[in-house]
This record gives sequence, structure tokens and C-alpha cells, in this order.
Amino acid sequence: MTEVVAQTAPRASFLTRDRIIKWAPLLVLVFLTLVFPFFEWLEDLQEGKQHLFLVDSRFFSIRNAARILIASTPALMVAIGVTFIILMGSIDLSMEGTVSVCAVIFAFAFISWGGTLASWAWLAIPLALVVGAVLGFINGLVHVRLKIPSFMASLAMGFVGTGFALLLTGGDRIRVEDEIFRSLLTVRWFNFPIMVYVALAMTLLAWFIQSRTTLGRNFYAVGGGEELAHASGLNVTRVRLMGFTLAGVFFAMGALLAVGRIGIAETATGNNFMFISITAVVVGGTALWGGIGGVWNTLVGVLIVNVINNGMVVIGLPSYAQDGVLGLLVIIAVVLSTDRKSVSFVK
Amino acid sequence: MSFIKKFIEQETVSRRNFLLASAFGISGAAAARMFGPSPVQAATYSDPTIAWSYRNRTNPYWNEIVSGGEAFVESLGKSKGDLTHLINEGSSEKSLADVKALLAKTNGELALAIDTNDAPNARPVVESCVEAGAYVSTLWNKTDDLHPWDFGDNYVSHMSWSDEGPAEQTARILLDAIGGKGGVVHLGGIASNNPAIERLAGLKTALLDYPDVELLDAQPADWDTQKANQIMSSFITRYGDEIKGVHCANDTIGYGVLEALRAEGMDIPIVTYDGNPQAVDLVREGRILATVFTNPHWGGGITAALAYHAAIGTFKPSEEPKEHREFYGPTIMVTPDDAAAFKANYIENVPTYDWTDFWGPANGQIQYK
Amino acid sequence: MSFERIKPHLPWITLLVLVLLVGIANPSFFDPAGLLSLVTDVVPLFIMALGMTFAIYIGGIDLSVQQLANLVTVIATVYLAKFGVGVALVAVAAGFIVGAISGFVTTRLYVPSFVSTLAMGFVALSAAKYFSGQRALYMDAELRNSSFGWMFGNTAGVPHELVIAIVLLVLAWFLQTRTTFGRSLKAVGSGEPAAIASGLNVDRVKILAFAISGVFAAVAGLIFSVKLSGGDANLANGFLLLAIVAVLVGGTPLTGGVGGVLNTAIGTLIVMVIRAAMVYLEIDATQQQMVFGIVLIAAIALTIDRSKLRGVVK
Amino acid sequence: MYELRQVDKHFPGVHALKGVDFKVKRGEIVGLVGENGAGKSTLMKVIYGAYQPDGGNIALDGTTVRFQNPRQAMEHGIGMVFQEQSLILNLTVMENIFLGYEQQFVKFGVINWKAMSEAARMQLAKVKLDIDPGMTTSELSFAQRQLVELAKVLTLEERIDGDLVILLDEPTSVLAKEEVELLFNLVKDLKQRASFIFVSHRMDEVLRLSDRIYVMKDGAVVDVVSHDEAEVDAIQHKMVGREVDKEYYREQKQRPYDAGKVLLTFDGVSCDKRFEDVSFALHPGEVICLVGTEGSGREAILRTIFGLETPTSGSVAIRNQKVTRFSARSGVDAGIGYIPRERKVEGIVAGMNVYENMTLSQMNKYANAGVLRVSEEKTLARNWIERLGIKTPDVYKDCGGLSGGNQQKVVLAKWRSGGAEIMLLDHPTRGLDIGAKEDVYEMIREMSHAGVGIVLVADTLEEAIGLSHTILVLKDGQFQKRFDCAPGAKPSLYDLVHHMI
Repeated sequence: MTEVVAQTAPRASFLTRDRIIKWAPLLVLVFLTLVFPFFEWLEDLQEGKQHLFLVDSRFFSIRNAARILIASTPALMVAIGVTFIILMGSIDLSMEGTVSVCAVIFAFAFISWGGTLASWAWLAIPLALVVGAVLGFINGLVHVRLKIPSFMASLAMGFVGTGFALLLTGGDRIRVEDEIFRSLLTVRWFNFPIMVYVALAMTLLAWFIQSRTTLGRNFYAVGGGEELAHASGLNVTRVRLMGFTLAGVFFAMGALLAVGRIGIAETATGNNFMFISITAVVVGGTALWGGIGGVWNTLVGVLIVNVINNGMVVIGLPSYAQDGVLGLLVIIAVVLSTDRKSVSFVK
Repeated sequence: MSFIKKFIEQETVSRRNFLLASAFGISGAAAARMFGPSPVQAATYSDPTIAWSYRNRTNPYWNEIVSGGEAFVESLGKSKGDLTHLINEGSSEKSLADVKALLAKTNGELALAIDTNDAPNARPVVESCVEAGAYVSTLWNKTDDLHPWDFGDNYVSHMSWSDEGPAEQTARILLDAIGGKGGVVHLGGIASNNPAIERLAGLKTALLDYPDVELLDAQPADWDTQKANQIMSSFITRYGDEIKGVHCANDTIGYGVLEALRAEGMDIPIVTYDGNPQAVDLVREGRILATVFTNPHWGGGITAALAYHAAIGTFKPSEEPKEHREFYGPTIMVTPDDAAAFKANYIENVPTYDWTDFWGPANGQIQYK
Repeated sequence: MSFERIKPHLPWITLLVLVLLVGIANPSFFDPAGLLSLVTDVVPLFIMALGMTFAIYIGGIDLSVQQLANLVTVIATVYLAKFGVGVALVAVAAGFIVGAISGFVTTRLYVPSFVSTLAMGFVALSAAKYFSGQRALYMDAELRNSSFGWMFGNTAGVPHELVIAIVLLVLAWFLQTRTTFGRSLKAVGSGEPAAIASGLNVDRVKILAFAISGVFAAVAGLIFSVKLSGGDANLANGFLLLAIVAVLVGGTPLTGGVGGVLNTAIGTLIVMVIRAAMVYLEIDATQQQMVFGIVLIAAIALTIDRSKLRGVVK
Repeated sequence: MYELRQVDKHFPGVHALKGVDFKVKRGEIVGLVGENGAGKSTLMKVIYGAYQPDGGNIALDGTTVRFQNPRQAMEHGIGMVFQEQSLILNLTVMENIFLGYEQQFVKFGVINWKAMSEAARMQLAKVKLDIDPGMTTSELSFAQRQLVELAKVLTLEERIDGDLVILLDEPTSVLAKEEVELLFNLVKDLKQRASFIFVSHRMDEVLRLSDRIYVMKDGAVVDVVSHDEAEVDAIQHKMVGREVDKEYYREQKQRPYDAGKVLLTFDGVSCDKRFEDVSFALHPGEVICLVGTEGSGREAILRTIFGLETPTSGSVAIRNQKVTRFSARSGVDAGIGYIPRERKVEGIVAGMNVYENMTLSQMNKYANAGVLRVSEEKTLARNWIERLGIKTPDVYKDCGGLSGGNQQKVVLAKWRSGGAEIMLLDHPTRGLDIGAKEDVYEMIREMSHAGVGIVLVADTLEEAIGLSHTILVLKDGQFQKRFDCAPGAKPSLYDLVHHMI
């Protein structure tokens, strides 16, 4: 038997449908960064001001890029965390609780251990990450061990988290004023504050986990076919638990950056992360049914959402219209980045 | 002004006229009475349950309110824990449902102090309290057509703050600080909340006297620090150095604005509202130019006290004049000059109030426009 | 009696156990008038959850319901003067349209319902802010009473609100179990490919499911608005998560095809009891939310019938 | 070497395995046959560790072992090639091959993709497959995937010191003839390294390949025959416990069709790369069988008739009416019934009961203004349960809980009761045991007598020849040849294969 069965895959031409869809979120992002300056240009044109498209744009400037990135970093961390879960075909809605608890515990520990990074208080950072991991792990346990679908398990765990944060603070907010810690926001390298670089490093780490480690690849395996993965000898329970734990760590990272940005830790620190992060993940092109997408998609998704938010104010859109415009743009972005041929139906 | 905005604002003006016609016009002066004046003689109780219903524990403002409620309960020789807390988490539905549950539980033997979360929610809350024979005092939110004197003794009182005047004062401080020239921005609360509307109105009134100052933009930040932070940085992009000062609807918004400015290395004057301890510290440090202390501790205590004393029969609400049924709470301006003294008097040593001096610090009867 | 046989009955057993627990801890909970009042107050939430059941029953979710209800409170308040009782039709139409658009975006444009309904919710919120002029509005009392006063009376001690809820429940139950539409919903929820291969117009079924969810959300908003005699763009805040929780706790999991509107009735009552328990058992204010979450996990763990979650639990 | 001794397995209400003795010697290919529900799949699950027996024991080289999960079984050299495609499509080929065993390529927590790729290439070489291991699995053909699965199981070779036992569950079901040959040659080649347990419904294949054959019935092994003694009739007799009718395909019942009328015409129809320029006509009472290898366009034609695919050119007419809208809905309205290959996915709705499934396509006939007349539905269901001999306790039984044959009957009842005049059957006997198959053949004849036009894609060529009036041979989406199959004048297997490949 000498015959070779297989053929090699057909060579793809440069601009295939697959490729366009793959890059659609990025194209949307680029489009948006051009559309907002266009509105600015139009506005100045009407008022008869000198305005060279893009060059004179206030939106399309490095300073504003920094602002958008600052606003993006905490959400990015949270969205990356939930990306891992969504890759597995599950969902995690516990982020608001986890972020609040991590922020509050971090602030308490930080203040009571010295109140400055130049003391033992730096231990509060690893502590917060561990707390995030533990909360994620518990979340995973409730989901896996009690066999409760992750949507319900994590939703309820989110309530528990927020409630726990409230119990800890009693409703107070804790200010973290340490100059060294706050240099995350105040010190800039090449126009961008340190927290942007921290977020970048964490994103690279997440990408590394996703593409270079067994765990990361196992997320894809579970998302692509959980029963098959199980039959192949994969310990799916373990992968799930690890996934939720890892997500918890990233939520904690989001909490740290949120505190770094505002300088305040409180029960409300986690507010609004849930819908924004999941929207960002989907807008970035990661499929809610699992197995498709990844960290870079999420980065693009978070940027899209934040560019829209920033841009709407910058072009002077009335506040009451902003929610609706965001909603419509989100739908458009998702529509563009969905491979309609690869999904048979969507719920 | 952006052309989008211009277009939409023209639209809005015509809309608003329509709104006024439809929602308010017809009702006109019709004194709205769902139920006639309630039963002639309301029952009193010897030991009613005392409860405070409020939005949440994540906002220091409400913590202050609650501390007043607790101080009042302690003044009766009870423990803090004897004050029942109902937290609505920003949900009118929960607010009402919790009140009903408590009414059922206590069988109406209840002295309730409440902020109903949203103005329309005040009516059903009051009505169910009246029906159950409980005594209720409201704070902040109620619609203009709802008045304690329409409900006999059981709707004891309503306290609010006239924010327009103080907000105008802080605005003047701000506008003076920028030399009466240049642009300012306003970051507001949840747009439909009364205080948010009044505080913006205060700023606008002040601006009439400062023709060289332009209100560049006003957007709702929903009382939220993070949202305020985001909007402020977008404002910086849009208006850049044109922004000479920031008028914030409350302290929590102010924190977000300060951090947005800090990220840019900008230092421009801002004024806030509420007089939270942390904000007072910031005023003392000169980072906030002024805030307005509304003494939520006293407000929280006295609202509960009014409901309680009416319930045990200490006084008969229906015999009190109208200015004792609907009145404004006290306001104290806090500026860098007096911040230290203020802190010593009100924050570090919370004054012991006489919880039976119901109307001493009050600020006159509520006026409707 | 094997455990298998008990399983389908777990939701109401859980409800009963919770009621008994609270009642034993504080017997005044059993006061019939008090219970009746508790049940009556949960009506708007229940109606919203009822609609949500349809979306979840086909395996989707509807996150727009809260904003839709907000929009309806505004519409009802603003247009009461103009249309009188006819404003109900406007409200229902608004709910139907927003829901149908969500459904269209989900089925035809392949946007997961989690995102499409969230986005449509934002659109509804914007509309609510626009129509309300960003203010809290209130209804003229006489108009309200003449148009909708019938909603809130009592007949023979039974609050009309409760009657409305029961009528809607029966209607929804009838729709679910006795109509071709209900059957189609079940087919789509349990096995969409087979439903397609049987010639069902699956897209239409799904769009209708979301539209019905929207209609119920609008009715909930209308009742709430009349109850509070006013409206603004935030009035119905806090409904969404509770409505989802009510559906899930009742035993309609997100996998579709299992559970139904009766489950939601029980789920809503469970939520109501847990919430009332906070008041009756005097749970400390700072602990309430945490306790709520933990009891919720326990309740869900008890009520979901895992044997019906075909395949893997995600 | 591998042995099951008196293994028992109970499920609630079912004694699934009754004291089964089973033995595999080194380098042996053991066949396993039995009707559906005979206990084959339970036995396999016990072997590869998905189930734990509750009686008896398992011995490897004489030592008793107990597997808690498939992974432990793998670690003892027992691997499974699944009937259903078990590769995860969004992963690369190499990831699939080493799924769960990536650790060997991990250094300092990092996966060495290059090393994995090399190792994967080695495994693929064992099954003579030359593809890039970095390819995404979804890009492979079914046959290629089957080989990748085999390669994946063969990685046990490197991992395990002892001997391998590889289970092949219906490995040929998705393969075309020549691909089956290829697989069989491969298995024979691999006999030096591993023993195989081969499970298939295709008796001829089992007979050809296996050294010994275990026959199961009702959870027990009823016979073990060696390759040389094996005879199809005898084995089938043992399996079903009755004589298989010599006239298996009911040829004697084949009657000529009514050539005067036309139900369906295809005129030069093409569908985007799947088939091109296909023309034929279907008459009342005619059974047309589409024959070809996997991917020859057979299924696409069925789906086009039903309306699930829209042709790119040519015209389709039903009862001489040109079809303009292609959707399953219009197909159903035009009186077409479709019995899909994926019975559990597209045929029945698991979670809905018998009567709900039966009326799913025709609810409007049982409803007034959208309100269902449930009692009529139940009557209908009871009638058809009786008529087709569907084994179900009552009409309320969840169809997901019925056996494959009974599910198929429910699907048939759905269309027949709806009065479908054109029936499309895609592998209607797939996965059914002999008894159920015969029932299906009987029904096909019945429908044909009743004037229903049938388009069939058969499970085997014999089936195609036996059942049809007309055979259309397809190859790579191109129409090849038309055969008339009057009883007694049927084409031979060779005639067909000649045009297929």
C-alpha cells in the first residue's frame, strides 16, 4: 500500500472570506478611529475653523489615545479573564463581585501593611491576586461540583462577591493615596502611563497562556467539543476549575488597575464590568458558543467599546443618545465579525 | 456647538414643550388626592419598629444618613441594631416590596424614614404606609403633587434640600476662581434625579452674572466615580485647555474628575456637593474649591425621629403648620478657609443633636415652581 | 418513591421548604393579608419574568426587558393624557417592536441574544431618556384613576393586580402548552435542526418569542408605571437580574426546551420569599446581598433537573 | 492478553451486560456484532473505561485491573476510535493527536509546537497520511479525520510498554469503498503492534477482517466463531434469534411505477460545487437510489429537493410546478418528507414526546386558529404506533429515550401521516439492527405501493440495488449513469462500483 490518501489543503488566496471575517473587528476599530475625527472635521468646517482631517483632530491624538487606553485597562483585564471562560463555551458573570472583593481586600491590606509600595504593603498586590484566584476557584467549584450551568452559578456568585465586599467595607470607600502605587496613572513613559504597559504585559501573558501552554490549548479543546475532549482523556473538570481560577486572577488584576486609576476601592468598584466586558469579548469576534477567538480579539473588542464611548463625548453627541448609539454600533460590529456560514443558528 | 447637537437640541426644545403640555399641563393645579384625608384619628403605638429605607451602602452619603438614624435610635436607649435597614439597590420595585414586607411583618406598627429611590415611587410607598397605619417620613424623592398634609397624621413629613441656591454659590466660587472668563463643564447626577436637575440649574443661574464664561458641556455621570472619570477625560479631549473649571453634582463625581485631571497633570479648580468627609479633606488640601455639606447625619436622624415621635404620639402632625411638614434641610458651605474648623466640628466630633428639636436647623418650607 | 420521581417537583418543594423555614423563624410571616400583599407586590417582576421565560425557553436570553419597561413607564406617563387607556396599546406595540427587532438581529444577523438584546436595551434606554426629557414625570391622578384605576382595586379581598397576573399566567401557559406556537417553541428549544427539517419557520418562532418577551416586559412596565403613577428612564431599574433569577430558580435552565411559565411562577415566588426573608429574619443590612447570593446558589442547586440538561453542563 | 471475566453491568431497570466473557489475544482482530440494544456499546464502554462493571473483573495479562475513566484505560494501552467523529474541529491536527498528553512537549510550562509537529508527523506516517499537522482539523475530509483518529490512538504505542488494544467502533460508516479498503489494509499492517476490536453493522466487513467474531444478544455473548467458520446467515440467525428472510430487500414486492405521472423533475440543476448539471424525474411509486461515494453530491441533492439548499442554476419542478422558493417550509408544504441521516439531530426532537414529534411538521392540521387539538394528536400517534409497531410505553414517552429503530419509525410516521408524496431517505437504516432494517424496507415498499415517490441514499450498495427501481450513479458531483433495476434484472455491485470510482 503505497498510495497516499491525503491531499494538502488548498492554498488560500490573500483576500479570502475567512480572512476578512477574522480581521473584521480590527477593521471596525480602524473605521471608528477615522469616523470620529471625520465628525470633528465636519463640525469645525461648519464653524469655519481651519481643520486638517486627522492632523488637527483632538480625538485622533496621542493624548486621547492615552485617555482611551487608561479607561480600557481595567475592563481589558476583566474581559481577558472572561475570554478564557467563553472560549470553553461557558460564561462567567461573577466579575463584578470578584473585582469589588479584590479591590477592597487589596486596599485594606495595603493601608494596614504600610500604605506605600515601598513597604511590606506591596504584598497586598499578590494577596489580591490570590483572593481573585480563590474566588474564581470557588465559582468553578459551584459550577462543576454542583453541576449548575455557569451562567447561573457565576451570576449567583457575583451576588455573593458584591455582598462580601459590602460586608468588608460596611459601605465605606478606601482611598489609596500612595504616590508610588498611583504612579501607575501619574507617571508616563512615551506618553502613556505605566498602567497601560502593565495591561500590555498582562495581555501578552494571557496570549502566552492561550497559545503556548497546555491549559490555554485545553480551553479551546473544551470549547470545541467537551465530550470529545473528555473521551480523549482530558480532565475537563480540572480544566474548567483552572479556567475559572485564572479568570479570577485576571479579574483581580482588573481590580488593581481600577484602584490605580481612581485611587479608591469600594463595593462599587466592580460595577458595570459585567455587560461591558462580555460585550467587548463578543464585539472582538470571540464566539459565545466557545472554541473561536482569543485574547487579541478581546483587546480589539475592548478598544472598540472604549473608542465609541470616548468618541461619542468628543464629537458632542447628546448624552441621552449615547446609550442607543453604543447599542447600535455594537450590533453592527458583531454582525460584521460573525462568520455567518460557520454557524447554523444562534440563540 | 456641534451640528449633531444643534439639530437634536432643536428637536428637544419642541419636545419639551410638548412634554410640559401633556404631563403637567392638564394636571395643572389639581391637588392630587388618591385617597381623601385619611381616617380622622390615627392610632399611635408605644414601641413601633423604626426603619430606614435607602439606596445602598456603597455610597458614603447614605452611610452618613444611616449613622444619623442609628444615633437617634441610640438616643432612645436602644442599640444600633434596633434600626431596621431596607436597602433598595437602586430599584424602586425592591424599595416598595421591602416596605410592604415590613408593613406586613410589623402589622403597621412602624416608623419609617425613607428615600424612595425615585420620585414616582413615593406615592405608592406613602399610600401603603397610610393604609397600614404606619408613620412615614420621606427624604429627597417625591413628586410635586404628593403632600403630607393630604394624608392626615401618617405621612409625617418630607425633607429635601434646596440645591439650587447652594449649587449657585459653589458655582460663583468656581467662576470667581477662574477670573470670570473661559469655559466650564458640568458633570451631573442621574439626569432625572431632582438634585441633579437643581444643581445644574444653580450653575446656570450663576452663569447669568458671568457673561464671559461659557458652559462648554454638561453630561450626566450618574453619581458614579468611574463614569465621571471617563467623561471628564473625554471632555479634556474635546475642549482641552478651554476648560478652566469643573462643576460637579456631587463629591463622588468629583473624585473621578480629580483623577482624570491628575492623569493629565492638569490642575484646574473644581467644586462639588454633599460634603463627604473625604471631600472635606480634599477641600482642606485645596484640591476641591468648595463643597456643600447637607448634614446627612442630622437629616437621617431627624427623619427617623419625626416618624417615630409621630408614631408614639409625642406630637400630632396634622396640627403642625405646613412648614413643619415639608421643609428644607440645612446646608453649610465648606471652603478651604473653614474646612479645618468644619472638620473638627462636624466630622471628627459628630455633634450630639437634640432629636426632639425637629425643625431647629431646618431651612423653611419647600417651595414649588 | 425514588428521587427520580421527586425531581420534577423540586421547584415547588423548594418553595414550600423556604416558606416553612421563614414562617417557623417568624410566624407573623404566615399572616394571610401580609402574604397576599407580598405576592401582589411581586406582580410586575413576575410579568417580566413570564416574558423572559419565552426567550430562555428557546435557549436565548432577553436583557432588554428592564430598559424596555423603563421606556414604557415614560411612554405611559407622557402619552396618558393624549391616549388615555389606549396608551396600553402604544406600550404593548413598543414592546412588541423592540422585542421583534432583538429577535430579528439574533436570528437573521446571527448576533447572540445576550448581545443583541443588551444593545436593543441601550436603544430603548436612549429612547426613554429622550421621551422623558431626562426628567422624572408623574401622571395626573384623575387621568390615571379614570384610565387605569381598575388595575389596583380589590374584589372580594383579591387585589386586581394579582388577577391580572393570574390571567397573564394562564394565557402564557395556554400559549406554551396548547398552541402550535408553544409547540414550535419547544421544538426550537429542544432541537432546532429537527425543527428546521420538519419545515417549521424557526426564524419566525424565535423572533416571536423575543417579541412576546418584549410585550410582557411592556405590560410589566405599564403596571409598574401606573402603580407608581409616574415614569422615568430609571424607574424599572433592578428588575433585570431578578427576572432572570426568577426564571432560572424556577427550573427553566438556559439550555432551552425545559421548564416553562409555571416554573417561572414558582421561581418568582421563591425570589419573593428569599427577599421577604431578609426583612422577616432581620438579616443585617450589610449581609443581605451575600445571603441572597448563597441562598440563590442553594435554591438553584436544588431546583434544576440535571437529567434534562442534555449533554454537558456549560 | 486482555480479558473480561463474567462482567455484569446494571442500569436502573436494565441488566445491560449479563456475565460477559470476552478475550482478545495478542495481534488478533476480534469482531463484535449484535443488534442494537444487544449490549455492544455498553461492553465497549466497559472496555475503554467509560463504565465500571458492577460484577466480574477485567484482566490484563492475567492481572486484574479497574479503570476509573478512559484515561486510565489508555494508560494501560486501551484506546478507542469512535464511531461519531471525535476530533475537535477547532484544534489543529497535532493538538487533536496529543490531546490530553501535551505534557511531553512542555518545557518550563511552554508547549514546543515544533516538537509536537514532528511527533505528529510520525504518527500520521503510521496511517500513511501526509498532511500538515498544523492544519485546522475542520479543513480535513471525513476519511482523513478517521485516519487522524486512528493515528491518535496509535500514539499509545510510544506511551505504553505493553500491548495495545484498539477499539474500532463503526469505523467504516463514513468512508467510501476505497477508503474502507485503505483502512482495512492499514489495520492488517498494524496487527503486529496491536490487537483490534472491530464493531460494525456491515456484516461482510466484519467477516472479512476479523479473526474471531463475538455475537451478542440481549446483553450476553451468544456465540464466538472463528473467521473460517463464520457464515453470514448463521451469525445473523444468532443475532436476531430468527431466520433472516432470504428476500431481505423485499424484491418480490417491487412493482413497476406509474411512468405516466411525474412528481419531481430536476432539469440541469447545479448547486455550488456540490453537484453539477443533474437531471432526472421521479414518478409515483418509484424508488430512485442515488449512489456514489461520500461527497459525490448524493446528500446535497436530497437537501436541494427538500429546500435546505438553493440551487445555483437549473430548475426544479414539483408536480410540474417550478420551485421558486427553497426552504424546508416550502418543501414540507409541497408534500415532501425528509428522513435525515442525523436522526437524533434532524429527525426527532429529543425532549418532545411521541405525538409531539409526529405532528411537528403538520401542526396546523391539528389546530384551530393556532390552538392544538391534543386529543386528535394522541389518536394519530396511537394509530401509527400500532401500524408501524413502534415500541413505546405510551404516547408521552420522550423520543430521545426510544431506540434508534423506533425513533426512525416515529420520523417515518411523521411524514407518512402528513401525507407526504415525495419521501427523501438519507441512510434510513444507518445504525439500525436487522429487525429494524427489515421494518424500514417493508415500509419503503408499502409507500411505493401507495404511490409515493422515493429518493433514497442507501447505507450499502446491496441495499441500493435491492430496493430501487432506478439507480443514479454520481461521482464528484457529476451524474455518471442511470440503471434500471427491474426485479430480476438488477445491475451487479461491480457495474455500480465501476462508475463510482
